[in-house]
Amino acid sequence: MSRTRMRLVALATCLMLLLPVLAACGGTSSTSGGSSANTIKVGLVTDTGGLNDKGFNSLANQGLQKAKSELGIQADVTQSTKASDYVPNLTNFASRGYNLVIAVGFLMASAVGQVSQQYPNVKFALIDSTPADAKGNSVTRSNVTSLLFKEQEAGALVGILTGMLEKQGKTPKKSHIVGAVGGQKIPPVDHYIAGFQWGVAKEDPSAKVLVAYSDEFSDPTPCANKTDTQISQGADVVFQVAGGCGLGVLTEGGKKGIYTIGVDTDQSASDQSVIASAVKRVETATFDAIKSVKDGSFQSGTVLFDLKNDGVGFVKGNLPVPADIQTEIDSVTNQIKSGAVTVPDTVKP
Amino acid sequence: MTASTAPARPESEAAATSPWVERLRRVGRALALPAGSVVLAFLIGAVLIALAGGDPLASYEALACGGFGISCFGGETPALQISNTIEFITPLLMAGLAVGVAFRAGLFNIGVQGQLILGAIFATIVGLRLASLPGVILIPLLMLAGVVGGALWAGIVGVLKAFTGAHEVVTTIMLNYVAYNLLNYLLINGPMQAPNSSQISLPVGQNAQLPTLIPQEGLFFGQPGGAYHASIGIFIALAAAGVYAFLMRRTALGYEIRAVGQSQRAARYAGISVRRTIIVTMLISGAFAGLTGGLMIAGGSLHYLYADLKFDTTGFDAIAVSLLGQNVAIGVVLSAILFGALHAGGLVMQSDVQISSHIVEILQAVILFSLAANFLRSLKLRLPSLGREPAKPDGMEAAQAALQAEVGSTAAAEGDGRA
Amino acid sequence: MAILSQLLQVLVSGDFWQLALRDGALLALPALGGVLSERSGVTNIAMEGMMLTGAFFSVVAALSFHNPWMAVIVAMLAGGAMALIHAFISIRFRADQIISGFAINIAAVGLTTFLNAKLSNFRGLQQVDPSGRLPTINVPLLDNIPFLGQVFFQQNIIVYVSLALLAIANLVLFRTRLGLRLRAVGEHPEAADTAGINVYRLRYGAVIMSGLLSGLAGAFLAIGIANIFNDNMTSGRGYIALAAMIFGKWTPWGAFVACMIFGVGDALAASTGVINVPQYFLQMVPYVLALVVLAGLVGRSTPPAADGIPYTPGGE
Amino acid sequence: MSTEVRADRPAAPGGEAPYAIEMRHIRKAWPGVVANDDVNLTIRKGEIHALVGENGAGKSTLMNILYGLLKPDAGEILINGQHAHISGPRDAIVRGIGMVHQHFMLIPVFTVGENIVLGREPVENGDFYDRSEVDTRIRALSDEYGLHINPDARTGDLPVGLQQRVEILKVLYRGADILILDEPTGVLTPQETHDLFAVLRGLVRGGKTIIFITHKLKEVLEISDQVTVLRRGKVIGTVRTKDTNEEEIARMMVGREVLLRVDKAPAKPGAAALRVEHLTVNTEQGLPAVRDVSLELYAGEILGVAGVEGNGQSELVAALAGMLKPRSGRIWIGDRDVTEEGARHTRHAGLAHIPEDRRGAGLILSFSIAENTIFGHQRDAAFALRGMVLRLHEIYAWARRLIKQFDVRTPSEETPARALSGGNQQKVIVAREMATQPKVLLASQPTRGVDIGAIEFIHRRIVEQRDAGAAILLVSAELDEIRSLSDRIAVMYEGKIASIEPPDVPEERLGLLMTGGGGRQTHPAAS
Repeated sequence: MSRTRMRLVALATCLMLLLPVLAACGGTSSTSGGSSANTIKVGLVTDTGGLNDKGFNSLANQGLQKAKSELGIQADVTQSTKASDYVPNLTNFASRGYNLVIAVGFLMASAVGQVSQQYPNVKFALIDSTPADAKGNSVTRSNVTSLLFKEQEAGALVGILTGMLEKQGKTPKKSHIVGAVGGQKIPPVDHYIAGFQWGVAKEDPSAKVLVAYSDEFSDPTPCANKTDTQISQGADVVFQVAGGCGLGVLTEGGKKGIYTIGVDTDQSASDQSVIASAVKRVETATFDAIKSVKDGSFQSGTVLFDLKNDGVGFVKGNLPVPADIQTEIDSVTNQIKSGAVTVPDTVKP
Repeated sequence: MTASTAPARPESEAAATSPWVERLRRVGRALALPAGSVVLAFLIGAVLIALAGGDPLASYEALACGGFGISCFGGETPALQISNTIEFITPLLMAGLAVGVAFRAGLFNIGVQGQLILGAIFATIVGLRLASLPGVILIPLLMLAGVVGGALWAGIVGVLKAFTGAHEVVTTIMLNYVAYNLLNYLLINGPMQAPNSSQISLPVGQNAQLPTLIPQEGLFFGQPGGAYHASIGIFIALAAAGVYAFLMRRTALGYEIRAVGQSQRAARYAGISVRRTIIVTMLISGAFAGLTGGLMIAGGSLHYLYADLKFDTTGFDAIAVSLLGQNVAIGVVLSAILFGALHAGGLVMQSDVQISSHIVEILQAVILFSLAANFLRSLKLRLPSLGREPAKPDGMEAAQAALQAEVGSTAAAEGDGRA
Repeated sequence: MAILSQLLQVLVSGDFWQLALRDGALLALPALGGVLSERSGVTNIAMEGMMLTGAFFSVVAALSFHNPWMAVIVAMLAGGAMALIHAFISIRFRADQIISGFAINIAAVGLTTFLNAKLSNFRGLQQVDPSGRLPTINVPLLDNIPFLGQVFFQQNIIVYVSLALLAIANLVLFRTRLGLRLRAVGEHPEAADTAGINVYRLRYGAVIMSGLLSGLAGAFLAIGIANIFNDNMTSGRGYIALAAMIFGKWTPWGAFVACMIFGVGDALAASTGVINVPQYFLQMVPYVLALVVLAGLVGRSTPPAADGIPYTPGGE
Repeated sequence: MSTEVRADRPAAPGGEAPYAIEMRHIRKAWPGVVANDDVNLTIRKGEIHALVGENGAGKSTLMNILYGLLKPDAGEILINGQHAHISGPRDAIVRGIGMVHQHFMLIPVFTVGENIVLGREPVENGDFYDRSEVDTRIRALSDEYGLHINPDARTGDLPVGLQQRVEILKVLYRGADILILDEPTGVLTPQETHDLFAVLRGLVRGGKTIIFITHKLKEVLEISDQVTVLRRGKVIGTVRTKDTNEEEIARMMVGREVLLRVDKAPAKPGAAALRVEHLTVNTEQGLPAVRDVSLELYAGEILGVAGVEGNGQSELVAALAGMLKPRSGRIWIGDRDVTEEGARHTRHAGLAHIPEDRRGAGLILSFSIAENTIFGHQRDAAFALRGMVLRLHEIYAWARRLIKQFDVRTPSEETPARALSGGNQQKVIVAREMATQPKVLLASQPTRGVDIGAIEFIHRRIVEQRDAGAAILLVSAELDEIRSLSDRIAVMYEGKIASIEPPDVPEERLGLLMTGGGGRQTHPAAS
C-alpha cells in the first residue's frame, strides 16, 4: 500500500514538472514573433477598470479595434487587475518589440514614465496624463505621446446648457441647484467638473453647483446614493463624471424625475433623463495615435484634444434644445475655439 | 460511537518503516492531493477555454510562458517573465503566511488587506521621512514600520477577540473598511498626496528601495536591466516562510498556537493562556501582513502608496494561497508560486492568445474546489492509497475534533478516509 | 456644533432613512441567506459570489426579456446554482466549507467578468432599459404620511420583499416544524438523523435558499438600483452581509439590525456634501460603530453547534 | 395519540413469529478493521437481551446497523419475522425500533418537548409547531409510563438522569416496540439505575422488547433474560442469564481469565500533600458548582470522590488543576499556595492531572504522540531551550521512553494521537502525567471508555504511584472503581462533600449520600 502511494506521488510530481516542458517540446518548431515582419504591432494596457468599464478603457479598445480592421495592424490587449500589474504589462509588450504601447489612464503615469525610459525604441501613448518620473514629477520623453483632453471645454458646454435651463426655469424643480458626481478625484474628472461649474455660473450666477466624489468607478450604488443626496439638497440637474459608477447617476436621476448629463460618450440611450453628454473622443485619439505610428508621423510630447479638433464635445440628449440655448452654446463654442475665452480646469471648492 | 470498534492500526506496518521513509511518505501524501487538484483544474480549464472558442494548448503555452518563462513563442523573454512572476509571488507568499498563522490558531483573518494597507502606510511614511538614511538602515526601518503597522491593526482584532469575544471575521472586515477610508483620506487631498498628483503619494527614494536581483543598468537577456523588478524581497518572503515553519514546528509558542487552534479547552488544561495566544497570533499574523505592505512599497515596480491599493486583491488571494497550501510553510510557498505564476501567466495569455485573464480566476476556483472536495477520492477504489489523508487545514480541525470527542469516535483518521 | 446640527439635519430627513432602509434591506437578503445556511450547519462565506452571479444574470435576462420578473427568476436561479455547487461540495464531498465558499467567490468574479466581456464584445453589458427594471412601489395613502411615508412606503418592491422575507424567515425558523428541524440539523445532525429527519435534504435546501436570496439581492442591486452590470459591482457587500450575520448572532432580526447599521453608513457616505466632516472619516463611522457595538454590547457570537462540520451518518 | 403514531407502521404479523429481531450473517468492515464479522443475533419478543463486550467489540456497530445509521456490507435483518431493508433511522422508526444512544441524541438548546417530538412534531395551521399539543402528549406519555418531566425545561440544564429520561420518552413517543439502550447506566447513580430497571421491567410487561448494551456484568445478571457476548467483531455466544455467572461472561468477553479486583497493600499515608480550605468555585457559565469545600489529601493515599456527575466534581478538579479560578478559598500543594497560580505553575508545583475529557482536553488529536507527551510541559527546560525552542531530539527520546514504559501500542512516536485506540490514547495521558513523579495526581474518570486490558493496566499504575508516595485524588462515575481503588471515599453532593467514608462502605450508603442523604434526587424539571 505504501509503495503504491510513493509511486503515485512520484508520478504526480513528475507530471507537474513535465507538463510545461512537454508543452515547450511540443512547440519548439514555431518561430518567435509574427509571421509578417512589417505588420505594426500595438498593445493596449487597461487600468484596473478593465475592458468592460463602459468608460475610457472600453473606448480606447474601440479605437484599437477600429485601427485593427481599418489599418491592418496587430492589436493585443492586456487587462490590469491590480495597480502592481501596470509595469509588468507595459513591459510585456515593450520587451517584445511592439511598435506602440497604449496605456489607458491617469494612474499609469509613473508606470509609463518608467517603462518608456527602459525601452526608448518603443513608442508609447498615454491617455489622460503625461508620464511621470521616479519622483512623481511630470516629464517628457522622446518616445511618449500624451493624449490629453480639455475635458473642461466639454464640461463648459453642458454647463452652459444647464445654466440656461436653470435661468429660464425650464428645469424640473427650478431650484437653481445642480450637481456633479465625480468618480475619483483625479485631474481628468476635475477638468469636467471645473468646466461645468464655469458654464453654469456663466449663465446663472445664482445657481449652486454641488460636487461629490464616489471613490468608485465600478459599483453604481454609491453614485446613485450621492445623486439621491444631491437631489434631496435640491439639485435638479446632475452631471455624472464617474464612468461605470456614474451610470447609477443617470438611472437614479431618471427615477427621481430630474435631468442628468452623461460623460465621455453619448449616453442618451442609457436613460430618458439624459439631456446631453459631454464627450471625450478617446477612441479617436487612440486611433489617431496608432495611425501616426503606421504612417510614420508619430510625434512625442503632448497631443491636446479639445473643441477645436473635435477631441471633446457636446452631444444632445433626450431633451430638445431650445433655439436660444443652442445659439448660446454655439457662440461659446466658437469663443472657446477661437481662444477668446479660456475655461478653468480646477474645481472651485 | 461505532468507530470505537476500530482498534489501533496494525503494528506490522510501522515496525518495518524507518522514520525517513515515514516522513517522505507524509510529504508525498500532503503533496499528492494539491498536485492532483491542479492537474484536474487544468483539464477543466482546457474545456472552458475550448468552449470559449480558444485553443487550450496555445493558451496553456502562453500561461506557462508568462508564469515560468517556458514555452514562450511570442517573442517573450523568459527571464523577464520569471522576474515578473517572482514579483507577484512575493506579496502573495508573505500575505499567505499571514493568513496561515491565524488559521493555525483557529482564527480566520479576512483582514490581511487592511493590515497590509496599514503596513504600506507606515512603511511609506518612514521611507519618505527618513529618506536621507543609507539603505542598510532605512530598508530595515521601513520593513519594521510595515510590521508595526500591520501588527497594530491585527492586534486590535486579537484584543477584541480575547477580551470581548468579538468574532474576528466581523472585526477584520470592519477594519478593512476603516483602513480603506484611512488610505483615501491620506491620499486624496490629504497629508500624503503627492504635490502634483492625486491618489498617490510621493515615491520612496532609491535608498528605501530593495535591491533588485538583476542590476538596473545594462542589458540582460536582451532586455534593459531596469525592466527586471524582481527584488531580494522574494528572499525576505522565503525567509519569512522559514521563520513560519520554525515557529510552528520548533518553538513552544508555535506549539501553543497550534494547540489553541485545535482545542481551547485542551490549551487551558495545558496551562496555555488562550487569550494571550490569540493576541500574540494576531500580532504575528498582522506583522506578516504589514511586512507584505512594506515589501510592496520597497519592492515591486511602484514605490509609492496608491489609493487603488484598496481594490488590490492580494489580501484575499492570500486566503486562497493559504488554504491551498494547507497552512504549512512549504505548502504556502508552493501555492504562492502557483498563484503568482497563474496571475503572471494570465496577463501574457490574454495578450498572446486573447483569452481573458479572468479564466485564471476560474482555474483558481476549480483548484480550490477540487482540493476541498477531494474529488480524487473517487479514484480511491482503483488506487486504495490515494485520498486517505484528510485535506483539511490544520487550524480548522478544532470543531471536528470537538465533535469527535463528543461522539466518542476513536478512529477519526480512518473515518475521514472512509468518508 | 455646526457639524452636530448638520448631522441632525441629515438624520431627520426622509431621504436619508429611505436610502438607509433600501441599502439595509439589500444587505439583509444575503445575510438572511447566510443565517439559513449556517443554521442548517453549512458555513457560508459565498454570499458575495452568489450575489455577483445573480447581479450579472439578472442584467443578461433583463436585456433579453425586457421583464424584471423574468430577470429576478433567472438571477435567483443563477445564485441558487452557485449555492448548489457549494452545497454539493460541502455536503456530498464533506469539503472544508471555507475553502469551498471562497472558491465560489473567486469563481463568480472570473465567470461574470469573462462572460461580460464575451457577451458584450468587451464593451460591457448595456444598461437595462426601464422595461427591465424593478419598480418602486408607492403604497397608496400610506406614502403620504410625512417622513414615515417616504421611508417605509416609497421603496423598491424588493425592499418590501426583503422585509417580508425577514419576518417570514423568523417565523419559519422559530415557530414551525420546518424551522425546528432545520435548527436541529445545524445543532446536532446525528440527533436529527436518528429522529428520522433527512439531514442532507434540509442542508441542501438551506444552502440553496441562501443562493436564491443572494441572487435576489444581486438582481435588486443590478436591476433595481444600478440598472447595469459592472464587473465586481457587489464590491464586498457579501462579506458585509457575512459580518452582519455573525453580528446578529445567526438570527434574522439580529442580522437585520446589523444590516441597518451598514445601511445608515451608506446613507451617511452619501451625505458627505452635507455634513462638514472629511468624507473619509464620515465613511468610517458605520464600521467603527459596528466594531464598538460588537465589542461592547454584542460580545461573543456562538455559531450553531454543528456549523461547518460535514455530517456523516453513523458517527464518524 | 400513540395509536396515531403507530398507524403508519405495517401491521405486526401476529403472534406466530417468535423473534422480534433476527440479524443474520452481518458483516461490516472499515479499511483494515472488521467491526462485525458474520454476526448472528436473535432477540425474542418481550425479553430483555443484554449485548455485552469490551469497547471495540462491535456492539455499537451492530446496533447502528439495526437502527439504520450504518449500512452492513453483508447480511440480512428480519423484524417480526419479515425481511426488513433498513436504509436509515426513518425505516427503523417505522418498524418500531427505537434507540437510546450512549451519547444522548439531545439538542441542549432545545426544550424537552422539542427534543421528544423532533421528527414527529404535531403541527397546527399548516406547519406551525403546536406547543400545547406537545405538552398534552408528553403529559399523557409520562403518566402512562411513570416518567415525569417538564416539557418546557431547557434540555441542556437537566441532570444526566433526566436527560436519559427524555431519551427514553423520545423513543416511546415514536411508538417503539423494540428499544435499544446503549450503555444506559454509565452516567447514573445506583438509585437512578435501580429506577431505570424498574421502568424497563414495566416496559417489558407492557409488551416491549429491550436490547441492553453494557459492559457492567452485575447489571447484566440483574436485568437481562439472555446475554449475547461479542468479542473482536464476532459473536462468542448467547446464553441464558439464569445459567451463567459474572466470571463466565467476563471470560467470554476478554478471552482469558480476568482479575476483577485490584490487588493493593494497605495505604501508608504521609504528610498532607494537598490542602484545600473553604473552596468555592463557579462553573464557566458563572453558576455555583463547588461550595465551601475543605479537604486534606495525604501522600501515599488514594482519595476517591464519588458522586452523581454534575455535583461539582469536575469544577473541583478544574480548580485544583488551576484551570478554573476559584471564587474564594485557598489551595496548597505542600507548603505552596497555588490558588492564584494557574495551570502551568500549579503543574510545576508538583501536580499532575489526568483529565476527564480525554479527547477534548488531555490530548490534541492531530498532534503526534511525541507532541502529546509534552503537552503542558512544552516550555519546560527539558523540552525547550530557554522555554522557547523545542528540543525535538529530547522530545522524541522522551516519547519513545514513555511509549515503552507504558506499553502504548503505536506505529511510531510521530503517529497522530487520533490514530490510536481509546485505551492507548489514555495510556499516553497517564504516561505523561505519571512520568513527572507528581506529588499530587488528579485522576478524573481515568478508565472511561477504555478496554478491560487498559483498565487493569491503569489501575495498577495508579496504585504504584500511591505506593511511591503520591497523593491521588480519584474521581470516577464507576462506583466499583472508586470502591476497589480508594483508601478513603469522599461523596460529593451539590458542590459539598457530604461525607468521607471508608472504602468498605456499603454501596447502598454511598448511593444514599450521593443523592443528598436519603431522599430521591429530585429536579424541578422532573415534576
